[in-house]
Amino acid sequence: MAKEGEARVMPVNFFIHRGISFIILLFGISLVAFGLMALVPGDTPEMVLTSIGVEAPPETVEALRQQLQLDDPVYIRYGRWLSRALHLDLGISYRTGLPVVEELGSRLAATVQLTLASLAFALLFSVPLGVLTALYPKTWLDLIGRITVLTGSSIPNFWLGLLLAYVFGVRLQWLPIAGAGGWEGLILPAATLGFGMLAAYTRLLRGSMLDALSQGFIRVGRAKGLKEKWLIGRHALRYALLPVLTWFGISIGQLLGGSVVVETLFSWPGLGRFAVESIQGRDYPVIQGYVLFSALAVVTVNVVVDCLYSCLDPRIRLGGGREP
Amino acid sequence: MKVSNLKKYYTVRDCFFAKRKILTAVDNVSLAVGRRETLGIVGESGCGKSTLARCLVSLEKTTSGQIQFDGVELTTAGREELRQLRRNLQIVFQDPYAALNPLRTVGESIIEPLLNYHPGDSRELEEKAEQLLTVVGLKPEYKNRYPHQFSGGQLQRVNIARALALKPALVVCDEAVSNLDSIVKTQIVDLLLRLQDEFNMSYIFITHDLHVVRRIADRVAVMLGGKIVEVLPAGELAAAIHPYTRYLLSATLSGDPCKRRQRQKGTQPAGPAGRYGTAMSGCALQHRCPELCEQCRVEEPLLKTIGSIHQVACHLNG
Amino acid sequence: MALVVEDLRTYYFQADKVIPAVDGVSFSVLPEKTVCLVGESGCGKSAVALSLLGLIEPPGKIVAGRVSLDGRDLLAMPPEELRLLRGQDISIVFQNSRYSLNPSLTIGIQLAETVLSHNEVSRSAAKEMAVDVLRRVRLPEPAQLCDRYPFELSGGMHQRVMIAMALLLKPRYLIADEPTSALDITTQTHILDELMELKEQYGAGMLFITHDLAVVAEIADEVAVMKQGKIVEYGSVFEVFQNPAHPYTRQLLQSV
Amino acid sequence: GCGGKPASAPANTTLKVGWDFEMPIADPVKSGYFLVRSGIMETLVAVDFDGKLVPGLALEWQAIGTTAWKFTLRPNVKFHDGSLMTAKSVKLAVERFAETAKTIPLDSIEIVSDHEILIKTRKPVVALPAYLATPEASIYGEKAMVDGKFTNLIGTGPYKFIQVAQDKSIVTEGFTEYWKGAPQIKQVINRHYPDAQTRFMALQSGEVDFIRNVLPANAKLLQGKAGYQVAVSPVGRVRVIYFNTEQAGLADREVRLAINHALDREAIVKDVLGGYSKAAAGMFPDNLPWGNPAIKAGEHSVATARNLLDKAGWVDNGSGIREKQGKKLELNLITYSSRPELPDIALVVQAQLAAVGIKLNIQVADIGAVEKAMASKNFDMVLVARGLAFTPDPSIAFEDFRSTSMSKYRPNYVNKELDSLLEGALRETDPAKRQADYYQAQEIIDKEIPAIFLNYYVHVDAYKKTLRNFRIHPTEAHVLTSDLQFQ
Amino acid sequence: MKQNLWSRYWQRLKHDKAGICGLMILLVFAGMALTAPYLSLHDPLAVQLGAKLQNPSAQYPFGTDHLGRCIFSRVVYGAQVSLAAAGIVLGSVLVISLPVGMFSGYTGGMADQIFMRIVDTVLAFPLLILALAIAGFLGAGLVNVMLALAAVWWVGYARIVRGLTLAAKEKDFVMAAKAAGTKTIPILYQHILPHVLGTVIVLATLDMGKLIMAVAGLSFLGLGAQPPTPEWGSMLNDGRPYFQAAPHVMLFPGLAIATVVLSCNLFGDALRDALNPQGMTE
Ligand SMILES: Nc1ncnc2c1ncn2[C@@H]1O[C@H](COP(=O)(O)OP(=O)(O)OP(=O)(O)O)[C@@H](O)[C@H]1O
Ligand SMILES: Nc1ncnc2c1ncn2[C@@H]1O[C@H](COP(=O)(O)OP(=O)(O)OP(=O)(O)O)[C@@H](O)[C@H]1O
Ligand SMILES: [Mg+2]
Ligand SMILES: [Mg+2]
Repeated sequence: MAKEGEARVMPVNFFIHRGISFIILLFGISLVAFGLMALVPGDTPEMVLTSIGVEAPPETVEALRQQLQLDDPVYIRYGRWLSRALHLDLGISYRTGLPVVEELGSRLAATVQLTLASLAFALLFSVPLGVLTALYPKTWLDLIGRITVLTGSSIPNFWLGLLLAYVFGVRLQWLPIAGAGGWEGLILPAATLGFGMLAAYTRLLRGSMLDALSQGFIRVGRAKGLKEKWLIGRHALRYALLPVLTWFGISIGQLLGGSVVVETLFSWPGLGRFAVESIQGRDYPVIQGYVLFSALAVVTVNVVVDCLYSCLDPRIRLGGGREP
Repeated sequence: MKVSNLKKYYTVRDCFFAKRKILTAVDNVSLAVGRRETLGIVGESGCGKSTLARCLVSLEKTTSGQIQFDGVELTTAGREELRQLRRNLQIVFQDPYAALNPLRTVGESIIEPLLNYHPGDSRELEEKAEQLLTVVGLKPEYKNRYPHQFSGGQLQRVNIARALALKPALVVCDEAVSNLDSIVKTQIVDLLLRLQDEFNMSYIFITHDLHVVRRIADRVAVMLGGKIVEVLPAGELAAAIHPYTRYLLSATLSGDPCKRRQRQKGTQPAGPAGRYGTAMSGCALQHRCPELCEQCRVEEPLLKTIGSIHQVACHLNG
Repeated sequence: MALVVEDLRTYYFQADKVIPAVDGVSFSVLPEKTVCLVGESGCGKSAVALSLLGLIEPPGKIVAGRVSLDGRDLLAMPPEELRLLRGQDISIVFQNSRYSLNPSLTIGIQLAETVLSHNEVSRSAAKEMAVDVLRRVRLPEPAQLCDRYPFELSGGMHQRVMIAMALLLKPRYLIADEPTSALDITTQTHILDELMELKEQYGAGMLFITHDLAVVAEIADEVAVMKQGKIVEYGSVFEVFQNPAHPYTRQLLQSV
Repeated sequence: GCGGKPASAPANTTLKVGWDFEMPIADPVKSGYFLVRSGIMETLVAVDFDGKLVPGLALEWQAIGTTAWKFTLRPNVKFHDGSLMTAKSVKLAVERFAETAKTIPLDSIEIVSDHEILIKTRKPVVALPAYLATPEASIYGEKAMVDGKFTNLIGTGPYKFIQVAQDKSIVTEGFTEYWKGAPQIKQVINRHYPDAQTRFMALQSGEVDFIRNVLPANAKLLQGKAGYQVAVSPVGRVRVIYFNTEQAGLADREVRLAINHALDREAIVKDVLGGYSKAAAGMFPDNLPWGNPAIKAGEHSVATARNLLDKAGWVDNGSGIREKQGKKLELNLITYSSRPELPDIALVVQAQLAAVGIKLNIQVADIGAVEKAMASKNFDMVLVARGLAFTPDPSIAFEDFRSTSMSKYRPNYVNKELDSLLEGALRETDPAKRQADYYQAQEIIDKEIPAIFLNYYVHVDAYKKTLRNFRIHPTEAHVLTSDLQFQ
Repeated sequence: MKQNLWSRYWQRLKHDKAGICGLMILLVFAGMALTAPYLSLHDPLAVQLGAKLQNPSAQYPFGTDHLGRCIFSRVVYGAQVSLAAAGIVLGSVLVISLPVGMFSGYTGGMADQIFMRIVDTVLAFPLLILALAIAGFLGAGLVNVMLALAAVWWVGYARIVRGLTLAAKEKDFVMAAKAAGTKTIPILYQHILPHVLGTVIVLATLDMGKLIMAVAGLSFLGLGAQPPTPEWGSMLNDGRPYFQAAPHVMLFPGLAIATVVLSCNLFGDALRDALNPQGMTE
């Protein structure tokens, strides 16, 4: 039998490894976040002045230029910006004059709420639908299930939102249109956003469930007399969740940004809408802050996803044994 | 092929936060296979045979040691160099199902090695695939089927067909015939022997079946706990001296319903097999060796040559 | 009281043709008896095993026949009843053991869930049973093994895990499809002993599919020889080994 | 029913407003426009419905020499925190305004008495009272500033800021000690609906009582519907096409004139803007007191346009597009999409110009790109909607046509005569003379056509019929006035 | 074996009714795009203020929009722009991400690490903002928008592909292929790709609609197709003011998008099933 001893060739610790790449990642993000603004057209000082409704004489523009220290070399500005950012100082919004961190912070909760609610909505329907359509492929149930889900997410977001608002807000008057206040206000925006994700999750799940169900261990599970629910939930679904999880990690950024339309439509006081307004108003500190903010969120979520992933797939955690 | 001091470690973890442990799957194995020779490898289940096999064909990175094939060092060979070597170095995997791409027909799988080295007319290749299938006792029209449509033994033969397609100089067969009925098994063994004669092929033949080993192998290496504990000519198996080999030989079933073994009720048969956890010094067999001595507990026995080819690692019988 | 198979026919429906994998097979497994199914590779042995538990998947289909366990028709049973029966009353060891374990769950979980889905026992009790049964199939350090994942095991270890899983609930009938093909002879004899004990102590009946005639000689009470989906010879082990009637059987016996 | 509604005020005196633009609640030097619109803050100088300057928080003002103005403050004006408006607080606010806006070269502000301040400038500023009428110059209490930072919203307006609710709606209350008298409305909930459709639906569903900026198509839906009132209010904004008069074809006045004749202003008003607009005759709409009444709208005549183009040497050789010396009369028009009607107007303009043989390519960008194109003089035509009356003084609007001004919307047009006229007007203190100068400038612009004024902006708002006294100032500054009430 | 791997997929695909339905619809739209000049009833760009917002009629099967343009003709012409734009972007995304992701995942090592960090960085940014910045940098225009979208979009795919590759390369049959002397590229192409493709196809067909909308979104910000180009997303956007007053203005371009997305998805599902021989041999 194999012999075993204490670790002699200890690989670099998992966490140190993660930490280092995390820092590199953050550095990259900050670079891009800063550099991004150089690509956007429009002259900053003028934009600032315009946005506050002032016709700018040249001296004023120049003064502001100096005030913003825009004449320094790029790397100095970057360094200054970075060191401030590290102290959680992302500057002052050109438009509102309030600290960017404060502005973003006050909208974060709303966005998180909406994102989670829509995710919950999507999962609530997509998990059972994905599983069911995979369990009975090529049947009417499958076809109808798929088409229903697909129709929902084939309809462009803003059209669907308007339709829902019209039907449930104006005609039936069941739900408020402005997605604000209590939980009722969350339903329409979350449903609109969730519908968009529904198809993606359902179909991914259907695909990977089909794959999972063709695995040998499913047959073994049946032979062992496992309860069908347990077999589907614990074995097949768990196996099938991997691609869905990857997709979630990847789309979380899109999710945060993709809520812009819905936030605008339902007058939801979230980050995405604020960001787009800031882009239109050339509110650079806010845009940079937002970019940094959402990048952080995405990275964090992805770390969590990675951890979940390694729970679902032991080979990744244990590093497998094989090399190409 | 010459292998010296080959080692392969795996790191394992009991739970997510536990420290990693090192598991030695192959430990300090040295062996050599000459042209037109067959080396049989037998040994306990889980002793590292498959790992050794994978290392031998360089599909797994070795932890240390050298493998020389045709004068080339495999462990340091470049990608393309290795690929060229593989023309003469094939393997039959232990698990026939997993080794076949479920999305491709077996025909495609079989001609894959041919395609890699002798790309040619598709018609020709197809014929070749049919021919190979026939050789291993399958119907040629099976070439259009997918792996999941085959039985275990059929798949095993597909794997053999694939490995033989190139007529390589050395084939590593990891329990290549274990799922076959005795008639087919005999046929396949005959086939292998015939090919050996014809093309001067060599085999490393991993199996549990001592009958097969006797028939096909020139020499037999016995593995235990990642190490080779005895090497001897296949014909002289009966003259084995390592306690484990002797034990293996004695455990052979009679094959006659009238001469059934008397089951020793209640007795714990030959102790727990090896250890999997704590480090161990001394002989791998120490917990179940009937002739244990003090030295066996503390010192690891080394492989000693006692006959012209006979080698053994045992303190008592060396 | 027996596992009775009558005129079982299982066909695989291909786009262009039908493959009669099992074509009219009848036999019965009595408690405390071992029936060995031998035959050429690809003759339909595994298909018989799968059919017995109603585990044939499309495009395969049981087109005719009856499988009854103690008088109850297995093929016409309501799903929940069948489920309870599987694993508890009748269990199976599959041929492709490596392919049969869920790669993302530990061995321990996959054993324990079998217990938990049939009996109202605590998790720890189930775990204990798992450790115990792993020890019985001679797997080293069973407690640690419970926390390992399938990809960390060797082929033979896989097979033993699968046997352990089948033995876990002390089934009354066991179907074993080449359960010892990847095991060295010492381990094999041990496993066979273990199976015999199940038979003697709990009166279990067994359908044992193998290529190894030595094993057949060792454990079988009855032997069925299959060829191309049909049973060509069926009788007590002594009869078959001493006076093989069918030419194929003779050929088989000679080839050893 | 929506959340965020504090339970206190009875429903019939709570006004819920659906706003179209963002509602920044911050320093008035930045977000003054909303603070004034929502009735939280006021300025020293106010504007009446005819666009004339009238007393606001200041009772009267008077120029002292060329570089000083004396303002007499309204007595007994209370801030929302209960304190009285003092010369000191006014000084503070005006100083900060001058510092950020930089339109007033402020020298110093002297507190003459409790009710009088003297604003001294380094250069003559003729339009100083008008500047002080811009919302950014709102007056706030001393306690608004903490540590040199604007922190508390303490205004004098009819509605007192209470809080920003969870959902970012802004809650205000009627200010009982308002100097004009306590407003009837007890509570106002200001909510921002960026999307015009949902804003409209919010009105339909009863979620709000009053929405701003209704789309023409939707306004039509409301007309004749019981319970709703559509308010159509002309404001000081004009949709205008600026020419780059240095661009090949457009350098020729005849071509510009031809374009002017080719355009059917009425059709645009009727079909694109649903009638909610007025075809322009010159730069200023009627509701501002600065327009030259002699200027008439350009006449729509395809024949005249064709003639003019023929005369200018641009002829159609059968391709449908006029040519001159092998060069096609192909022009680019840049506009932006944040005012959704502009691209549509551009398309109609395109069609109308095609009828006279001019090919127009349209580029829809955002306002930043438009400004960039104008700054780099890299454009043929731009279509924008220009606000004329944020500062209720004509001088601002004319900056576009003064070649040395810093306006971002200069059509690249240089006319020495016009320049000296406008520069003179900037220093002219006599109102009558000033008006004459500006009338003359308008005539020059009308003749030279560096820009085509298409139509005037009309604000369309809608509210529940029960709401009374709703009226919008042409400056768009005042929306929630103190006399609003429910029936 | 007579036919190669891919043509066998087609054999299987043929039997999937829903999928074939989807494919047919896609082909119909493609045909529509190609024959637009013959199909359309009116000039799709002709502004006719006198005939604005008309309900569907014999003359205008889909009615007219707010500028009196024939919606039917615009939808027909729009197929050219929208399908081509989304299709090309998607195609280039796949062409870039499949090789890169597979290679990175398969070979591992330093290159993989660097690649992953780049991907993570890009993924961390809101898509819209990146696309805006890139499009802003390159200038307005449909081609630039497509470039920008492709530049941003491929990253997510590459990462998914890499993940799937990691899983696939652990399988024994990949080892077997290597043992058979198959070179890296054919291993990727013949063994890894079919395993990766299933999931990727599901995603790609889903993204078709998203891309149409993204092009529209950027057009709305003035960076994409310029008016009066009949592009479905922009048409839908243009119809928003008439959501209540003249719902048909939004309905038809909306339906066009929905139909294309739907049939893409059905076709994608069928493709996925065709790639997986198990359980599908009836
Ligand atoms: N899914 C399937 N589709 C088509 N044919 C199949 C399928 N599964 C099995 N077969 C065919 O059915 C026959 C019987 O297969 P089975 O697995 O029962 O053989 P077996 O007797 O167990 O062989 P072995 O000893 O090699 O395992 C074989 O010829 C096989 O090719
Ligand atoms: N990827 C891996 N990670 C960790 N441990 C492994 C891995 N692969 C194999 N092992 C361990 O290495 C040892 C040797 O395994 P190997 O597969 O070589 O055995 P074997 O001799 O082929 O046995 P069998 O005859 O049962 O197939 C076993 O203890 C096994 O658990
Ligand atoms: Mg092995
Ligand atoms: Mg079988």
